[in-house]
Amino acid sequence: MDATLLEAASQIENPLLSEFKQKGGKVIGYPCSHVPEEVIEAAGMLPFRLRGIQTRSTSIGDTYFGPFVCSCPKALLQNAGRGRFHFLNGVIMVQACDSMRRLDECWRKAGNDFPGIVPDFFHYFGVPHKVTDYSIAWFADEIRKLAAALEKQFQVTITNEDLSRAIEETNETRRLLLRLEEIRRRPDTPVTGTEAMSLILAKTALPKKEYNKLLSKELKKLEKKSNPKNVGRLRVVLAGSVLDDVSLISLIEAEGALVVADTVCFGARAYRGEIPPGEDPYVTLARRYLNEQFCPRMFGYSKQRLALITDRFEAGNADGIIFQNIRFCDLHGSENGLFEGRLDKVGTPTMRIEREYGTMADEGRIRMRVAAFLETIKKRKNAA
Amino acid sequence: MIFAGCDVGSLTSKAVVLSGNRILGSAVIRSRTMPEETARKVMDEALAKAGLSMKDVKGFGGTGYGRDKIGFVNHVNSEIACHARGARWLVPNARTVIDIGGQDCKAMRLAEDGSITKFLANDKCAAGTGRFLEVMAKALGVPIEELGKLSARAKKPVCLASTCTVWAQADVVSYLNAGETIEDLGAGINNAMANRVATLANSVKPDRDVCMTGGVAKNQGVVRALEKLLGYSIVIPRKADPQLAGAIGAALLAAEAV
Amino acid sequence: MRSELKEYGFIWSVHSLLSLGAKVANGTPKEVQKLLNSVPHFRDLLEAFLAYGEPGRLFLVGFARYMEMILNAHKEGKKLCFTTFCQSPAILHAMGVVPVVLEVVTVAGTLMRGSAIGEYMDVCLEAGFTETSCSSQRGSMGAFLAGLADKPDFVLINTPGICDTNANSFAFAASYFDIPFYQLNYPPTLTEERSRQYHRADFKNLIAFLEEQTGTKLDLDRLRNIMAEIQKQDEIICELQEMQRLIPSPVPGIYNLFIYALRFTLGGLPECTELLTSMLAMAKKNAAEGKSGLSGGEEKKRALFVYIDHYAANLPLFKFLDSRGIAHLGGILDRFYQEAAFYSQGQGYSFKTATLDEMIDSLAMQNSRLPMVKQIRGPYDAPEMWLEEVKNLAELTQPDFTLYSGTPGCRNTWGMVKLLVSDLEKAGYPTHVINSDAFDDRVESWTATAQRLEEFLELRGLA
Amino acid sequence: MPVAGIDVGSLTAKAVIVENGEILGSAVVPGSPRPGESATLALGKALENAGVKREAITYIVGTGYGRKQIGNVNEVHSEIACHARGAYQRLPSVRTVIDIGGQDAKAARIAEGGAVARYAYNDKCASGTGRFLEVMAEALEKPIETLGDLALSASGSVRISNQCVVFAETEVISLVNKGIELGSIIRGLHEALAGRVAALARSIGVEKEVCFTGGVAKNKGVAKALEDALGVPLRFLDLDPQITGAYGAALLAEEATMQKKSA
Ligand SMILES: Nc1ncnc2c1ncn2[C@@H]1O[C@H](COP(=O)(O)OP(=O)(O)O)[C@@H](O)[C@H]1O
Ligand SMILES: Nc1ncnc2c1ncn2[C@@H]1O[C@H](COP(=O)(O)OP(=O)(O)O)[C@@H](O)[C@H]1O
Ligand code: SF4
Ligand code: SF4
Ligand code: SF4
Repeated sequence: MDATLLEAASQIENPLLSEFKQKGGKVIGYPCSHVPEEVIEAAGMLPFRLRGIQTRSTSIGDTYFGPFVCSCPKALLQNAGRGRFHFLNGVIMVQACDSMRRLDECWRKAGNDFPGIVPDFFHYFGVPHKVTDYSIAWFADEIRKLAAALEKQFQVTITNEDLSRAIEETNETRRLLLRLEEIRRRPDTPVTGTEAMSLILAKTALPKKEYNKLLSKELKKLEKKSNPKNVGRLRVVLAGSVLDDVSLISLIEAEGALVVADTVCFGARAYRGEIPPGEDPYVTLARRYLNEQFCPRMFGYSKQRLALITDRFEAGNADGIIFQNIRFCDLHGSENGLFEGRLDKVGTPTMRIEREYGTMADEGRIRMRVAAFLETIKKRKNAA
Repeated sequence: MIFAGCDVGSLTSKAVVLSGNRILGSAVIRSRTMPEETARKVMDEALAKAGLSMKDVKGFGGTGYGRDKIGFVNHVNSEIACHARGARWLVPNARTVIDIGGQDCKAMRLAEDGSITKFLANDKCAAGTGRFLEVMAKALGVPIEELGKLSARAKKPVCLASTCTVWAQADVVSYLNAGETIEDLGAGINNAMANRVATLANSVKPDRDVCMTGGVAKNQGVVRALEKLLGYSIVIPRKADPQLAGAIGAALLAAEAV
Repeated sequence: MRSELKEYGFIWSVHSLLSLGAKVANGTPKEVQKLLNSVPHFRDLLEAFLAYGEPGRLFLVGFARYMEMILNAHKEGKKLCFTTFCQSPAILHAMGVVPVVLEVVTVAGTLMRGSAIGEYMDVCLEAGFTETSCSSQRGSMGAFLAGLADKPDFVLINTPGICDTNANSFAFAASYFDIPFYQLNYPPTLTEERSRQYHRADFKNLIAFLEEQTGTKLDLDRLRNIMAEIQKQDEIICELQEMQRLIPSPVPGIYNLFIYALRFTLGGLPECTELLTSMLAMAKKNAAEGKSGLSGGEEKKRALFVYIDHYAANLPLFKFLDSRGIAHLGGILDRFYQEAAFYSQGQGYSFKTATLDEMIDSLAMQNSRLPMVKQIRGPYDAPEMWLEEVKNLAELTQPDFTLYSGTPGCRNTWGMVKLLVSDLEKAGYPTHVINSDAFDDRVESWTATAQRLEEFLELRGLA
Repeated sequence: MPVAGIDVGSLTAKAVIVENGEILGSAVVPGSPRPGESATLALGKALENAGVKREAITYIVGTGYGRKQIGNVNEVHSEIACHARGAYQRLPSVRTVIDIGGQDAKAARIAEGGAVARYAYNDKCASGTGRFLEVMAEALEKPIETLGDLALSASGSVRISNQCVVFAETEVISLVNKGIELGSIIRGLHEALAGRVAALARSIGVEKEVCFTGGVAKNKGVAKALEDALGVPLRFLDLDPQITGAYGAALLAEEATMQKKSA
């Protein structure tokens, strides 16, 4: 697989990003799939999805966050505190879930103890929890405010043409990643879930143009290839809390299964829902970023989410679904529980694990559970 | 034909030597950091009890942490598979198995043929583990074997913080300081444990017979409290020490593989 | 869950205990003693309430009445609505819907049923709901999931509400029961015009939703009457809270629990007005005699709560403070931001009831200012949010120290409580974070909590 | 006239005999479910070690978890007050005291004059405590005393992700079984613990001088990791850090007798 993509997927910083910086480009960080990255693109800047990888502890995070809080935002703050986000020119804080939105305050306060970690541009971005005409109108307005703030801070102008161009570019990315999903669905798919996740992750740290180029090259290759060894291999779908590195997927695949699809943040959430051209780009953006109700922080849409998961399950003709949530993530945790119950009733094999955020967190325990689950579904498959 | 199984558990390691349906010898020792070494030690003990030596054994089954590191083992299976198999041997018509070990607590639902249809393990705070009981027993100054008996003698069990082992221990200390009796505290501890296990058990929608394996099955206090919470009786293996379930399963699977 | 528990209806049992308590309060001292002996667990609690004479009794009566409403709703052909405490019941009462305020019902359950509530919480876990979620919903929700109370007909909440976990548990209940779900939603700012429009539009939708669910049209006069009643109640509450500023404060600490419990359940109904009136009378009497609301009479210190102040699991905290001569000044959870309230600083609401639009506007304004809806929607240090509000309250009520008490389930407050504490310390208010769970005594035993509190008072020279 | 301080902790009981601020003798004994007994035991040993008779002791101050249970003490104070007092006596420039004991970790900021300004306990999770290392020492079959050096001499260190003591133990066991070098696992454990405690200390604001007390302060590995995590040098008292609390208690006892005299 392409080295640049792999590096972008596994490292916080990557050569293309550094190059972009050297050429005087500006990088804006954001923590949540509800942020319309197109706006940043349109401003000629690089949208960078904040990640908690490469942390060894959450000591800095724990200084400001209380206990009982998801370790994902803590890991993000850890990286910020350690200066690993030094290349950021700005950050957009999102009222995503409560753990994530408190990153705003905690990061700012950490700035007093760790000078220089708070970029000048530090923007709080609101996201409604429901989809109605007036919430879309409000959100469109919130996006306009974001654009205005960027224009003011960086002395740029964002025209509707810029936006439409950025939207088209991101749509292209979405189309490409959907092709990847198609490839993963093939019984003799040449690509493992681990590789696929890497390809998807790379998107969050690369300039779109380059990314689209590299990705379509990869896809052309993959579409020609096939891997008979994967025929008949157990196939699982991964759902639940945010996942920004491949370790969990590779653990599952090391136990013999193939992860053929997901609905996690960073994963499928990042490329669903192409944006149709037309009317006011702010409104179309608002509609897209509210309407993709993947995340349980959009309350009252669990039916849609379950439908999405089962759709992935069937389309990928998978044998089971693995639900995972980060400890203290009630949003995904309780919905996982709900769905597990529902799917049990219709006989879809599921498993639920709770984990700490982070690379290879708690390998032993999780491997034991995954192995047990795969054993049970293998028995079923053979019986059938 | 003679088969042996060993289960290198997180806390203890167990070995059994089986001839058909008879246990010739068995052993339970504390796990050491070197699984290979531990496995040998416990297996040698079991063989010694059976008056046999390695060469008399047709096949060795192994399971547990570091199972693939054990040289002499020639049939490796996952803990779940072994515990389920062992439980079925101990309690032939078991449909639900609750296994409480040192480091986790598992609940499994089995189909007629003994294959696992649903499996859950405790992911939350460590209150639902045997370790929890050990830490508490230590705080109370009673041997782990005695902890279970306390429940029977308790007058009014205390309600204990059931979320965290170590904080529950802090609570135990302050209760002791507040002059609560060892019995009432012991009962409180067993109940807290039972509460956690009950929710886990209920989440797999248990069918009869429900049987319990793992070391904690030897804790009467927990078992009784659990029965009260679940509202039906739990079968405790008589055929052999419930702590051996994993090892027995390993031996049987080895035998069946041949 | 123990099989005994499965045999009695949850609401039924709480209701019977409450009405028993109310009867006890009516009886002669001798009868009281006899009955008290027959209900041991309940004893301390009744004593705690009855220590406050008439208001205590009226509280039990009112609370029993509320449980009765839930108990009989379906018999009387009324709809049951799961809702949250940061949601004004006015509109529901106006539509003849009975609100099941999960948090308040949990409080009632914890008070009346003690450890049972913990087992209901475990039912949620079995249903797949995370046990790390806020216990204030899990307690009573578990009883409903277990089928120990009538199934609700629909769910109405408002996000951000107290926090995601709050909204999330209601969303879970709705999906679990497969019943309709409506959320009022709030943007992260309060007083911007576009926020006002949002509130308005959202509330209009809500009425349409309720009319659909109940199959009845909103009766304007009925709504008007209820709003008039609420106005009365608001005036009394303002006066009571104004009195908490007096040194010594003539308002007994437990009144905060009373206000909280009835404001969200019977707000707009006469029972609530009656109780508030008698509370006000009692407080005025104390004030006239220059007495504090403490049973010991003398006020040594004053404590302000920066979060939950109506703990139920650790009800002994009321006693703890009272016995040490520490006045309980309430906290942000019972501040409603009426225009007339001493802390409102122009952010308050007032009722206009001439036209429907005026009423909707007023209710939307009120709702968007309810505890935690107002101050937790945005960054804690943003204008009009948590920090500003607590500091403002502290300046006005002059506490010697402040206390955080919450539930581990509240990401929202645990996400920044450390920052808030530092700011309050800088502002000169010693602040203690209570680690226990206000609704689940299994998280930290009261003995442990009390030890930490004593230590705090000793070390910070507040003993 | 000699006075005594007794600190009945969660895992150990300590006693110190003091006269005019100087330590005449001290003792550390393992705790027992009956705090009263371990207190008496510790006191007896300390008296023996000081060569002082019980009758000679004019005043006793108790502290620690079991303080309420110690028989015939004249008054009790919280551990934090005692650790602060003890540290301040030996090191007047101290502004922050970090005490890691068996059951919990505490950080306290000290004002001019030795009064406690602010303090905090470890979060409601045991991973920041001495017990954490003890459990791990058991699992790894290494004496607790040796952990520190093993950590210091390790070539690398692995990340221990799970904060839960019991689950961290599982994690450690599976790491061992994966054949990871013991040293780097132990180093990882020390860093995990130090990380938690550093977070705790920072949350109340760390001011120099920073003094490290409590039994865990004997563990040089933790000290090193903590210094790295906090980025400030740690100061140690010229006495067994484990007895700091008892020592402070004794000093408070002496003050009390002074006041009695002057009154
Ligand atoms: N004789 C006994 N009586 C009561 N409980 C026991 C006894 N022996 C072991 N236990 C419990 O069993 C646990 C160990 O169970 P085990 O199944 O061996 O764990 P693992 O398989 O994970 O090593 C101990 O933590 C202890 O709580
Ligand atoms: N010689 C030693 N080397 C390293 N650590 C030690 C040593 N002695 C004690 N400890 C640590 O100190 C802890 C007990 O400290 P202590 O202050 O006595 O706790 P407490 O006051 O709560 O009883 C033990 O958990 C252990 O981790
Ligand atoms: S999980 Fe949801 S709220 Fe959290 S980052 Fe992803 S999309 Fe945003
Ligand atoms: S995992 Fe859950 S709690 Fe954590 S940031 Fe995402 S939504 Fe929030
Ligand atoms: S609270 Fe206790 S049991 Fe829970 S994770 Fe922390 S140490 Fe483990």
